Amino acid sequence: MTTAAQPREASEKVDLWLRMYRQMVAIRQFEAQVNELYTRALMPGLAHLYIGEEAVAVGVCEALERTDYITSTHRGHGHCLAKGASPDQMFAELLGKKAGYCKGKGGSMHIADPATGNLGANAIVCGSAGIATGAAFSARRLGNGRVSVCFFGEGALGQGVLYEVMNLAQLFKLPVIYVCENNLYTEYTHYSETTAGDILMRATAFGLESASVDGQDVRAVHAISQRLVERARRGDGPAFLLCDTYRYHGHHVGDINREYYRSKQEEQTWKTERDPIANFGKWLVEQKLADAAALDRTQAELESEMKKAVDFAVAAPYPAVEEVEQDVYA
Amino acid sequence: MTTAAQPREASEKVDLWLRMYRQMVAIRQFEAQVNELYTRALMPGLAHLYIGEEAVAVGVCEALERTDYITSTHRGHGHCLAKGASPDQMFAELLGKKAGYCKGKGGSMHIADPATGNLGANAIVCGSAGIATGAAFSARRLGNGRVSVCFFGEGALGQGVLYEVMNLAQLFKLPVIYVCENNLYTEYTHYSETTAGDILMRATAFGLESASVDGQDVRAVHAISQRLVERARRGDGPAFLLCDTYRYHGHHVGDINREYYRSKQEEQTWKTERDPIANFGKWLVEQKLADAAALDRTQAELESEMKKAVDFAVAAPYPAVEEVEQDVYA
Amino acid sequence: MPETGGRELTFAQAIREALAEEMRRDPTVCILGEDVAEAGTPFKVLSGLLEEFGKDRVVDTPISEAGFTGLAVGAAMTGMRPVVDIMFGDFITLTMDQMVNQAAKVHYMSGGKWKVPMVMRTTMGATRRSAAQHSQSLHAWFCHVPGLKVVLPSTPYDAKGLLKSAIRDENPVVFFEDKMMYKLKGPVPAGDYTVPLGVADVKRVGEDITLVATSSMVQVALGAATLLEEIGISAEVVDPRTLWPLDEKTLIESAKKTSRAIVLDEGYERYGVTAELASVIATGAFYDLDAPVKRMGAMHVPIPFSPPLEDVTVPTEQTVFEAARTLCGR
Amino acid sequence: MPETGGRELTFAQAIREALAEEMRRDPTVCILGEDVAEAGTPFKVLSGLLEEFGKDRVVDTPISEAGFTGLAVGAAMTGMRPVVDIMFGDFITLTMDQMVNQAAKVHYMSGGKWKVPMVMRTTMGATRRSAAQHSQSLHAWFCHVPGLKVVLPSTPYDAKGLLKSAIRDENPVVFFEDKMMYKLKGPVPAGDYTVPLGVADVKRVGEDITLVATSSMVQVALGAATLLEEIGISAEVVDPRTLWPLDEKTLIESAKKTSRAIVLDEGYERYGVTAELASVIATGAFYDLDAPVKRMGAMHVPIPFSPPLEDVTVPTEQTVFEAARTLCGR
Ligand SMILES: Cc1ncc(C[n+]2csc(CCOP(=O)(O)OP(=O)(O)O)c2C)c(N)n1
Ligand SMILES: Cc1ncc(C[n+]2csc(CCOP(=O)(O)OP(=O)(O)O)c2C)c(N)n1
Ligand SMILES: [Mg+2]
Ligand SMILES: [Mg+2]
Repeated sequence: MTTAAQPREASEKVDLWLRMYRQMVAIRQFEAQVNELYTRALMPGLAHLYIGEEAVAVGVCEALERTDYITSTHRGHGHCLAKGASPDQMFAELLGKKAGYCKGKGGSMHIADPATGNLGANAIVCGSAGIATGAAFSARRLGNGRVSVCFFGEGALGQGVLYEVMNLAQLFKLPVIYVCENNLYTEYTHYSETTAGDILMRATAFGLESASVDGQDVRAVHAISQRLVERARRGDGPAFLLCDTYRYHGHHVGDINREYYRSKQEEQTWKTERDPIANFGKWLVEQKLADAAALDRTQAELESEMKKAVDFAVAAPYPAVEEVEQDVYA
Repeated sequence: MTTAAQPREASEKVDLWLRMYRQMVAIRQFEAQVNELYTRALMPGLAHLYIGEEAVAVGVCEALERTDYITSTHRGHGHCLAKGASPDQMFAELLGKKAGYCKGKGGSMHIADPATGNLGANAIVCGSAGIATGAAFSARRLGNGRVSVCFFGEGALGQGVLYEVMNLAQLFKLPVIYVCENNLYTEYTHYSETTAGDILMRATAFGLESASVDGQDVRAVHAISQRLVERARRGDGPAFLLCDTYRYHGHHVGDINREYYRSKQEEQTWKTERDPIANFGKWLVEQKLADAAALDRTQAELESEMKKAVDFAVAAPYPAVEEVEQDVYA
Repeated sequence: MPETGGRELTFAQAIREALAEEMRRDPTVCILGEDVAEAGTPFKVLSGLLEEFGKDRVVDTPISEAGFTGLAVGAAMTGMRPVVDIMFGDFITLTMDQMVNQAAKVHYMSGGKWKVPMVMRTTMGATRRSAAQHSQSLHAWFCHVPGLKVVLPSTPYDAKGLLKSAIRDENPVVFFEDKMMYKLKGPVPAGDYTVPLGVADVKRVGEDITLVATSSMVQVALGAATLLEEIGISAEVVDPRTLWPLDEKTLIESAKKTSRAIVLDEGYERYGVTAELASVIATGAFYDLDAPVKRMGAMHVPIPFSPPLEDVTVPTEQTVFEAARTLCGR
Repeated sequence: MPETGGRELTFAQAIREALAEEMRRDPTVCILGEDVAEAGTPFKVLSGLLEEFGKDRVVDTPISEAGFTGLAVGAAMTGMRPVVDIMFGDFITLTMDQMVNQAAKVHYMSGGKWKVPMVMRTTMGATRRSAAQHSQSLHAWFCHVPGLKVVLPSTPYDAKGLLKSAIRDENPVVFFEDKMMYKLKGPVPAGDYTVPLGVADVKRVGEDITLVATSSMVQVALGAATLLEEIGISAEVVDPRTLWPLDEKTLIESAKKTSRAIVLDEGYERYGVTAELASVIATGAFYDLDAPVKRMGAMHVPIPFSPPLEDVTVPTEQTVFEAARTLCGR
């Protein structure tokens, strides 16, 4: 495992760190509102919350340029926000409103945004591995220096296409980074029951540069991501990054009784001992890079910002029924 | 790489070795006749010859019981024969005749034979990886002690489903052995252009026992196969065996001008220095386990046996046209 | 339908009961799929089966639809009767090679020597706010493929009886369950009974117009029939129950009697099930039809997330009522 | 068709010329597939393109149909115009998720923000003695999917013009080439021209019966028309050229004029293209038809290997002639 940046770098990086802290809080507050919308029966369908995993999306995306590409998953709100999406258009999309990123046609699992290089979330497990690899193919052919990041849960390790595209990426030396978010569960099954052998070796076997990192430590995620992104941008080829993390909520907002597949105790331990925001905040305070009150203010600010975004989305109109037949063909 | 059995074992194993020699010659003579049928324009469609690779099929299949399962490929005649198929029914199938293994419905790429545990050749690259794994699943659930072998060319390493089923096999500890016949080419492309990283590690990463062997040395192939088969039968789980080998002919019988993808020089080297039959014969003679004249007789015998089988098939009738609608549903 | 003495089950319970009874009857029946064991699938259709039959027969798999479907093909060939669970019908995209090039063809290609007694259970149906990758009804693809049978039950009674027939069938059968019907209640006998494949059922007798409907569209048709009755139009509702084999006779007879027909199916209307059924009726009842056969399927658009848009993509009681009224010239 | 001054090309040469001209015109057009580079595909359709455009634009891939199709989706979204080559149409089974859940839906799910200008070229057609896994014509599946366009050229002229339109289209287009037509010669202009998608072509004008035919069935229909002429039946041959978008009007007008129609397509007849076309005509020409629309497709059997069996599975000039004669009451 890669360790986080050393304290002496702290002062140089303080802007970055405060921004990363803010982004993580934004994601958490966003997701809290999503849960709220579900509970208030205001949201159509379901949603998969990213709470607990914020350090991964933020650590990786802060190592990217705005023009770099990402692909995301069913648990994708965090990736979208970390890449720069704005909460009001996201909430509007979650509610199926015309003002949403996809004019209401995509919903929670399909947020896409060319302006921030977001090629789209995907509701097929591993469904975007090809797309992310293809974006890297374009980047290389067009020589535009962009890098592509493919986020996926460890459940995607079960899909053969992942190995097909890793092979392609390595053969063509494509600037793509496969970021595996191992949150221990694929829906309601512990990953150890569905994952034989050694995860990192599955990438190494195809010649990819691979690394694992504590996905609850945003500084560590950022540091290793930066290295892999630079490497990819230089033309040194694809990489695989395994992030150990945890989702605090259920598989989706409706997955409330979870004890048949994981214990409350386990959930508690992750929340209290390894929370990426709390621990990072504590460290920032210890290093005297931020004071506790300022961090609290950040939380409050973002909470109210998210509430405003929700209000916007709730008030926004649905698309007109005629729009159903638009956008099928370009 | 595993080395062949030591000379002192020779006398104990002489029956096995002479049988293996005979089987390799049978395959080569069979394929020579297939080529002849093509040249004489007697064969419908194409066929992929196994000449040069005989030691793999024979070394592996001699380590199996008749009730054990195999799945085969488009280049499958060798596997079928090594598992015990009879040449006359095979030729009949190749000519689309009613007397063929599949009543003429399958042809060269689909020979199947329950009597010898042959689950069928397959014209989809990697198409039988699931089937072979499933047969091992049955063997384990039904407790019948059988083992399943999945033959495939190194081109199948490109197919994601291979990794899916290796994962499943390891999770369920299934008695299946994946035998990769690396003959260097997938159709008209050298495997190094399409295969990143390390082949064996691709299996090891999923927890499989893996080994590589000189596929031109039938004793070596047999020895390692026996070990892996025993292991699987014991319940110790799946394995992956990489065999280095070479096809002497084109990708299929019609692939005559090959110099744009491989040199005559390369072909010559494999044929003269690494021929599995010649080298094994030489060794048998050196070890005084057979005399050269006897080996020559074997060749002559099998040549005439194959010619008879061809005559049978050529004379055999086609299925009646009404049969076209039979066997769609059981 | 036999008397059930008032016993009612939901559609999901009927499925579970069929599976449980078949697993008790035949030890080779087993279930394979994602989250089928402890979780009993996300729809809870399989709850309790793990407890009764254990992990060897209710098998959680990795997210490897192609891999475990392929495994099931091989297992079915060698003595098991696997029932694979594909959580959302949208994911059959990943299994097409295993189902179409392998399962459907093994019997024929082997000249009738091997058979593949397996069932794939999967879901269909929109209006669950699940967006474009979790709402499709893609059964038309499998109907197109010789060697497969395709079943679409519309009531709890049929679901239980048809699933038993599917499991006992010697061929690969695909069984589509509309997830919006899982909570639908209806009479279901406690003991063993089967509904044969290939026999349509007249769900409501009528004189003026025939509504041929599949799966949940049968419920929609019945609702429309009630509305039509109020304006004096007597509608007959015919449910083919299995799309292959197809009971053409019953469909045609009904259309001949009423002289008007609408075909209803939740798959995309273009090049889908409605085309086949309409064409069969247009040909078979050519001289009796007073109007063209009307087709009603899903709109030719990916299913949108936004509720007001999604709701107009599939036929409803009201739209069917309107169409029938127009067809009857009222 | 414009004057070509006697210039003739084969179907394969016309395809190659379209690709070469488009690659010269637009540097973002590239080709991806198995053995497309040095080998120019097993059918030699692409010979010479590597030499002109180099390895960066004519890219050999591993045997990873899902992987490289997925890569093409992502590349198309980000500035390239990839043309993927799927050697045999039977292998589209492996690409269904990438094509249907990804390529076809990206534009719609993103509310029109991303688009996927890619082409999949693949083959169709039986009677090549290639057996069940290398002989299918599975285009009906793609026709069923909103978001895709489907093209089936029947002459070298159309092949060149339609392929250019497909490459310039902003949507995913699937282009099916009957491999039995590659050597068919016909007039082809030297310079740039396009044939628009969605416009049917009347290949032969007639009065008594309409033969709607696709791909190589157009040649069969033209042959049958010649035979019919000898017995005094004047047949009109209509080629839709693209199955989606579909030029319903031209089909219906022709059937109205002749009052009798046969639809011919080499895919499986059941639940296939003939059902849609027949249903469109039966509805559109309802009041003008003197007989039911007759459908002729491939038999509902996996394609058998044995030549006499294979030959009866698909429509021929003779069977079309007989059917037309019967339909005309002679
Ligand atoms: C191909 C496919 N199979 C199954 C599913 C159903 N499904 C949705 S999420 C999920 C679990 C994914 O687990 P993981 O990849 O670890 O992501 P996480 O939810 O833990 O973030 C499953 C099985 C799907 N969406 N796509
Ligand atoms: C899924 C699939 N893709 C492509 C093909 C076409 N094809 C047939 S054989 C072959 C090469 C196979 O190479 P390899 O697996 O190394 O076997 P070998 O021919 O060398 O024995 C290809 C690409 C196929 N049959 N199936
Ligand atoms: Mg997970
Ligand atoms: Mg090879």
